[in-house]
Amino acid sequence: MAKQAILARPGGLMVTAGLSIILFYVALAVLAPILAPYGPTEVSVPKELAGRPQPPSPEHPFGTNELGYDVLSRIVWGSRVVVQVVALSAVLSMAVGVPLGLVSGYYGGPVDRVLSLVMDSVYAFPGILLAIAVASVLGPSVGNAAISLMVVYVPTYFRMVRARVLELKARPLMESLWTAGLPDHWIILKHILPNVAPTILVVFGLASADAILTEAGLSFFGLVVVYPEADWGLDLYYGKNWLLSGAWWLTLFPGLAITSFAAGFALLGEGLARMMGEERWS
Amino acid sequence: MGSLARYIALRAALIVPSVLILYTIVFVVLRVIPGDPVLAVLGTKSVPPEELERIRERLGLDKPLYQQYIEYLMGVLRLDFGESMVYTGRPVWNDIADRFPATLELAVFGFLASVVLGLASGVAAVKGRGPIRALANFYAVTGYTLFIPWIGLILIYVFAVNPILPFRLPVGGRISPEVGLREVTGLYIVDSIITGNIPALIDVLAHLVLPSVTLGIVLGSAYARLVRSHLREVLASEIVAGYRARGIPEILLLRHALRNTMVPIVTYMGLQFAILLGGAVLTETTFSWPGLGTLLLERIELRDYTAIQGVVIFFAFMIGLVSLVVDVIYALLDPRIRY
Amino acid sequence: MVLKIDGLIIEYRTLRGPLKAVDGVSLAIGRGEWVSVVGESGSGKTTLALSIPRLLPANATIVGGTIEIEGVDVTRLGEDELRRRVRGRLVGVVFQEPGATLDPLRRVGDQIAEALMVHGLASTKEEALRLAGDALEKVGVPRERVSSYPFQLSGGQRQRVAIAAAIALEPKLLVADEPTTALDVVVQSRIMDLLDKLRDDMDLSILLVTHDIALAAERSDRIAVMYAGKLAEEGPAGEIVIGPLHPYTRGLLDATPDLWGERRKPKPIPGSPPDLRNPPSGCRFHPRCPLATSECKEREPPEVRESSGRRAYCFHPLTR
Amino acid sequence: MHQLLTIEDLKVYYPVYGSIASRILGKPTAYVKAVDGVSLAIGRGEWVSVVGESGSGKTTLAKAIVGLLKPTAGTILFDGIDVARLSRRDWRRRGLRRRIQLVQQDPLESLDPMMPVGEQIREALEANGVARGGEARRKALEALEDVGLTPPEEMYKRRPRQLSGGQRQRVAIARALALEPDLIVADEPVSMIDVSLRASILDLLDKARRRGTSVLMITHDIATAWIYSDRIAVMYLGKIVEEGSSNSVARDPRHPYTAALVTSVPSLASRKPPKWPVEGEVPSGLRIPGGCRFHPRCPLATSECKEREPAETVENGGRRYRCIHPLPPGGVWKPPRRG
Amino acid sequence: FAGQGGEQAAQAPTVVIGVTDSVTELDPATSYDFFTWEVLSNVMAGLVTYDPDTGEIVGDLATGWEAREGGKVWVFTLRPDAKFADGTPCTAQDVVRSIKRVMTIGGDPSWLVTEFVEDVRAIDDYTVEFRLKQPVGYFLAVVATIPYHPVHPNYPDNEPAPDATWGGCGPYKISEFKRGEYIVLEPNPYYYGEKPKNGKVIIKFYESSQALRAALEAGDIDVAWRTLNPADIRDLQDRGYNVKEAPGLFIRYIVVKVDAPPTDRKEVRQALAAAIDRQELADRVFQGTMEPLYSMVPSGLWAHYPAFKDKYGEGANIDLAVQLLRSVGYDENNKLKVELWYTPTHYGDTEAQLAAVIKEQWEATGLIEVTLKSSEWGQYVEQLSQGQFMLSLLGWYPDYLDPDNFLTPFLLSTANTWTGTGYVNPQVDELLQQAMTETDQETRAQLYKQVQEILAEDVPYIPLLQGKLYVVLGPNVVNVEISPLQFLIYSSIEVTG
Ligand SMILES: Nc1ncnc2c1ncn2[C@@H]1O[C@H](COP(=O)(O)OP(=O)(O)OP(=O)(O)O)[C@@H](O)[C@H]1O
Ligand SMILES: Nc1ncnc2c1ncn2[C@@H]1O[C@H](COP(=O)(O)OP(=O)(O)OP(=O)(O)O)[C@@H](O)[C@H]1O
Ligand SMILES: [Mg+2]
Ligand SMILES: [Mg+2]
Repeated sequence: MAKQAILARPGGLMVTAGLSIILFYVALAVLAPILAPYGPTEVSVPKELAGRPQPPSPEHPFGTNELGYDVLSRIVWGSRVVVQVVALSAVLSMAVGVPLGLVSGYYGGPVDRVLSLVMDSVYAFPGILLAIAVASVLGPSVGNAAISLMVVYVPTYFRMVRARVLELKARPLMESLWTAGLPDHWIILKHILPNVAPTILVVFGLASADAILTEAGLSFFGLVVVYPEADWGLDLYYGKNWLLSGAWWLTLFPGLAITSFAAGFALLGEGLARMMGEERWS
Repeated sequence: MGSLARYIALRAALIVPSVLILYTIVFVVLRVIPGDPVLAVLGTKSVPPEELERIRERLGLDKPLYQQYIEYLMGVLRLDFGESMVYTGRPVWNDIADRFPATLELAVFGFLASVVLGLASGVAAVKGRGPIRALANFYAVTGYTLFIPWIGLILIYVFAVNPILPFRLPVGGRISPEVGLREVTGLYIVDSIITGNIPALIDVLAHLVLPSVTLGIVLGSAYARLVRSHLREVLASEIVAGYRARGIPEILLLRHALRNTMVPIVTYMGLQFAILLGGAVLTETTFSWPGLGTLLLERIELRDYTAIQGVVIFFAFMIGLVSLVVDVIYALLDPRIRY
Repeated sequence: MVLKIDGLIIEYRTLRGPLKAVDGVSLAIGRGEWVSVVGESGSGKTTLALSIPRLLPANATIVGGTIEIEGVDVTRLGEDELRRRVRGRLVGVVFQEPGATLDPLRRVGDQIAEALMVHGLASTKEEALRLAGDALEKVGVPRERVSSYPFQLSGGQRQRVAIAAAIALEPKLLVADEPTTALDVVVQSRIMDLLDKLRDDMDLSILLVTHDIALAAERSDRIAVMYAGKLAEEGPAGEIVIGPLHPYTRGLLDATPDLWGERRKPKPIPGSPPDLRNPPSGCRFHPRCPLATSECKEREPPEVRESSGRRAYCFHPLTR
Repeated sequence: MHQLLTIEDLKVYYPVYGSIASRILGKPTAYVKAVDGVSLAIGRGEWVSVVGESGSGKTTLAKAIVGLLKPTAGTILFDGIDVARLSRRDWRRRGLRRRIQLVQQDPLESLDPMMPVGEQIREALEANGVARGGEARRKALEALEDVGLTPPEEMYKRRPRQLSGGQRQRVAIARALALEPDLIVADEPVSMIDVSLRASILDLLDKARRRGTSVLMITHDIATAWIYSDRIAVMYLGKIVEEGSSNSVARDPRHPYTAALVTSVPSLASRKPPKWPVEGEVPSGLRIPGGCRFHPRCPLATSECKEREPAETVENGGRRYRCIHPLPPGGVWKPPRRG
Repeated sequence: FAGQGGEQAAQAPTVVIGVTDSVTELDPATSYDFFTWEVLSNVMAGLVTYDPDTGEIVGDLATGWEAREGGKVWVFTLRPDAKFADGTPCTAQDVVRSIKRVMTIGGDPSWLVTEFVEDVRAIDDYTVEFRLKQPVGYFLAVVATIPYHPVHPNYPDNEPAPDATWGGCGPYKISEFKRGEYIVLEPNPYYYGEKPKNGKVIIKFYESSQALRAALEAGDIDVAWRTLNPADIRDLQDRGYNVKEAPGLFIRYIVVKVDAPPTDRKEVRQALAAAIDRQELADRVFQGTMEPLYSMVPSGLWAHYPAFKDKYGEGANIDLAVQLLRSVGYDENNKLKVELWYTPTHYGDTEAQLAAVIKEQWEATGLIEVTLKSSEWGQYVEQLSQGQFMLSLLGWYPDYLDPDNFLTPFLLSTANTWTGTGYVNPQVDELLQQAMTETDQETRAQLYKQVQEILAEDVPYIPLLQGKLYVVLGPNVVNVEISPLQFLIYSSIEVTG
């Protein structure tokens, strides 16, 4: 019954589809050792075939790459990297962006103005360039990639939260909380935060979709993990070298993984937004 | 209009702090962490160490960081972006001036493609029927999750490697040198038009197709989403109710609604420009497009500090400028805006 | 009769099931007549009013009944015919915040002229603008205002312009859905004066939706009281105010403070309006009615008619 | 009479940023004189209503009294404390928050949609040190019961959306009453409520008043003000133009504006004075007419009214008004004929 | 003059070459990368050059030369008919001015002059005299490098001209340079040598090897030159393209840090060297486009001696590796843990795979555990020179064509600090010094053989592979030649139609 209800609501289908995709990849990441048919760097074809990519076959549904690694397995293992980076970066960006946005928006004043200027400047700058700049000086690792993404997405959370706080502040609700004599910290934690939470959730979905693409961009440029560790963006980067030689499977599957995972978050975010914005006649 | 001029001056002044912020961030990021432009070029050559020191000195890398920070900034104030640290004696400004027209051309056409796609599918997502509507909706929500290098490769495969069309589109570069275009502005479209070089124009446009479509597909979905939600809102608004109650035909009504939809969207386009530039980087790498994005990537690898700083400052400045222009356009669209 | 509604039933599709917002309402308005529909929030007034030019939201369906305007049954017309023959042409509409219906990006003259041109009432832009100027003058706005943008007008002028747009095509019927709810009494009274004047000048019929029974009583010829999607009582304004038949009408009157009446505390109607997804059985007012008997719970109340054309739906009609 | 609240020559101006540039610079281009020299007193246990057209500054006055706006000039003496100069911190420290309570127009907007309504009452009790823990909860339940929200345990857990409009306003009032304030400022407490339910809400305030709480009600609805309040103050463009016992102001006004107001009120009564004519609309607070601010709309205006700001006339019994040509007793029945 | 060139170009067909490289600075005083040198070598003429067929150094601008004072003074006689592309004669003064210019500007490659040359002067219009800081046996090889090439008098004396197109007196002149996009060369009408076989050369710069390949297949370019992916070279070959292969001087190797554990133990280093299977690397990673290399001196260059093959055998010598490792106390429970660093893009897109396969090979011993690490080029070199890498993948392309340039920079203890290996061996230093000043090639070859034997014993570097050069030709191209310096000789390209 509850399930039916969520599907019937506006955006419900999207949220459900998005969550399913996300959970699917998270499950892949967690269960990689069980699910992956081969190790990520296991030469799973006879040595004499290991110099050239082998097309999809029953043993290798997504084919193998030029080193004889199984593409499907690498996608399964690679999900660990994306999932980790995106989860970590989301946590970090929220941990920084949300409190800053709350406080900055609530108190206003010169600190808010300076903070907003900084955040806006960073926000207006192309995220992928910023992430590349930071990641390339930090060096490739999951943690560093997450930090680079954090630099890009903190302003996103900050701006959204701040804007929402300002919106709330303009509402009669805030006046009634002030006249009720509640202390500021209480208002922020018990009233503003819960009211901003849905926005944060929507931003989480949309920013994470974007973050996956930025992560893919970083990993495309080899800034997330060190080959031969499995990683979608990196596999796509190397796989594309074989596209013109006819080995399309090295390009198609990692790209699909990136796009579908990002689409999962996009569906979640957009679905949530629709759910919240259009509850008029629920 | 005096107030508009004042507003423009004010907005222009506001670009300064944001440029400064980005410069500072980049400076800190670059200098705090290891890497050295001199070694990047000469590190694996048998260059004697004293020679390396001499070059560092020439580049001013031996000075204290704060001094380097301030000196560069002072230079920028005089519109001097310094000399490249890896290409001796070449002013960074020349690199920027060389690459910028390419980026601008790609950005403009990518933008046009995205607006056309975005508008069409945004409207289809609201007013379309059945599968068209579903498709447009799906595109609006998930289109921007297409990974640019990936979709670019697919387009290359489909339109250049195994072309499904009777002709094949070029996959890299901006122009075939054979067409002999005389360069005036660096914007090849403009150049080919003002020099009346029709073959060059066709060639340049052909080169632009795949990169701008790639960019357009991805960015268009963001517009589609905006158009969709704002159009729905406008269509549900009193304004449209008013039109409808007067018996205005749907098509006219849609036109008026779209105009009202564009007002909030135009503001968004200023921000979108940054995303456009970002997307342009990936597009540039995919299509060998000699723009600023690839320049930046190259120079990051070589730790060409001055060039990186220069490009970042230039980007920040351009972004500021574009959002200013957008604001002015906004005023043209909306009679209520006063500056 | 300019308007003749008969047995109208309108349903909304909602996530939690269908909702009958208008349930078997019949109502007629003669030429030059002013009828007000009053009732609590959610009683279906807007739904009834907007069904006439068929401007209901997409999730509404006319399940039964007919709506005839000048003999044309609009429930049978297609979108295109509605647009060409009914909306703006036969029926003008003034919404709750009339000023908000103006397109902020276009000059008000252009907006009115556009309607004149698409309906073929003017063949050139100049002519259309001239007629638009006429319409503005009718509502007391200087005709130069055709070239103003809405934001350049004062709030009151915007309201008048919106009314001008509604009557520019010289419709037979003007439907006004709480056009003055958000306004002060002074402004409200002036808008009402304007409507009155238009009625006289153009022989316009008016359907006014309001929740202020005093306003309805002061201005209209007849009042229709709605409760929970049904008509509770309908008849000449004066009679209804002096001696309502339905206990609900009585309740409304008692709940309304009256500055020029007796200084007494108004009496609330106990309880609250029902959820229209599952309305009470029998007479819908019975859970709140002081006179309710078991009969009221079980059966639909009968129509009580008086010679003056007054009717009420009640088992226990009040007597004077 | 011992006054609880005494307002002296209060002024509250809003800065207006006429252009985007002025907003960025933080330099107002003008000021809206929303409250422009208001003096008003409220005694203990007294109910005073402020009526006036939209934009006359009623809400601004209310917000200044409860400390949500810093007055530009003037004093607000609450029980001997000048609250106009207190910081937000001081309001809390001095326990004033508990003693002055605000009830707003839209209960849905003034309650937190995410928090059970009982909790919202309880937190107010705790924050003001009225009660804590289980005691606070018990008091909150009591407060709910007092306003007729039964069963209170059930209502305590509901969120605002799960309540009807009337119930929500009851919650808002319950919260205010639970703190046992000395003064309740109610800004249009029933304008969003259905006519059939208004009386029940107003009765709650009336009950509180009878227990000694003073009530300042802001309203459009002069009929309601007349019935419930002891005194009525009529505001026009930031000034109180007439004030006195509710019966005298509502039924026998001195000021032509009041006359226009009361004669415009729709009424079922058989005997009602003919409408007093007024011209035009309320001018914007930015351009307040010189002299008597009502003169451009006044049917009785003379050239004197244009030039001289009328002084306050005080009649016996505390009735006061600002008019050069006041109506004689019963004058409301004889409106001037406009030529 | 441009008009003249243009008419000529109209006759002979144009050749379009695609590369993934790009021209950085068109000034010999500052440019210091392989591809720009290639273009400059086609635009400028030097005193000496290499004979494409024999690989010997032969005169170009110089008709003859002489080493005096035991190799400390070198005198060159110039040909009288050399002219720049605008007809200005090229004289000894031009040579001197150009070289002094390199020294004054002090750009990246200037050390190639300043390290060796004390002074240079024109004795007369057609005689140049170099006075060196110390005798250099291989000075001719140094003189063949680009910084020694005379430039047109228009070049300013003490500042670089990175975009200048005046050029030198080589077979081509630069008619258009669009940085980052293409460069167009037209024959120098005043060139003294053989006329180019084509009317015009356009070199287009591509961002990636895929784009380069696609351009070739699409017919956008006639010649796909540096650098196609190995995969593409093989695939194009399979598709019937004419692929021209030439031996290359580019070498790949691992730098081993010898002054920190665990690689401070010789046995460990030897074990690592023994476990490598170079043929597998060449086949699996490079599709056979590279060849196994068993010394730092590439095969094909005189003095090459495959010392590692002699010592460790051809394939992976797992037994030896295991034995060595066990001898120093490693076993299955106490594995040797090593870190191998690589830089992902600088050496093309195969680097990661190279590292991955090396890891596989080492781990195949069962006694080694390899962690792969990478950092970007700008950082990589700094970390490298600071000795932060235990094992790191690197490549080398010679500045001048002499075995010295493959040994001294790595093994001479005063010269190899940049590699961060920490390798010091006085005996090697001694041998290298001796070989440097020696002018007799036989003697030098002997000395270098000894050095290479010590290299295989001490293993401060593990040579891996040696490059081959591939030029993939479009259907219309009938001839193309590569110089011993690995430059494409543009004038040799012949196209039909
Ligand atoms: N688009 C809609 N979808 C679903 N239900 C609707 C819709 N519009 C109105 N309703 C419901 O229909 C009923 C009647 O609504 P309607 O707006 O006609 O009432 P009303 O008398 O005009 O009320 P008000 O005085 O608040 O304007 C209400 O219960 C309302 O919730
Ligand atoms: N935040 C603000 N900034 C600028 N002007 C304001 C602001 N709030 C109100 N005003 C202006 O101040 C004047 C008085 O406003 P206020 O809200 O006090 O009036 P009101 O009598 O409460 O009106 P209403 O009956 O519509 O609620 C109006 O002209 C209004 O436009
Ligand atoms: Mg309604
Ligand atoms: Mg107000």
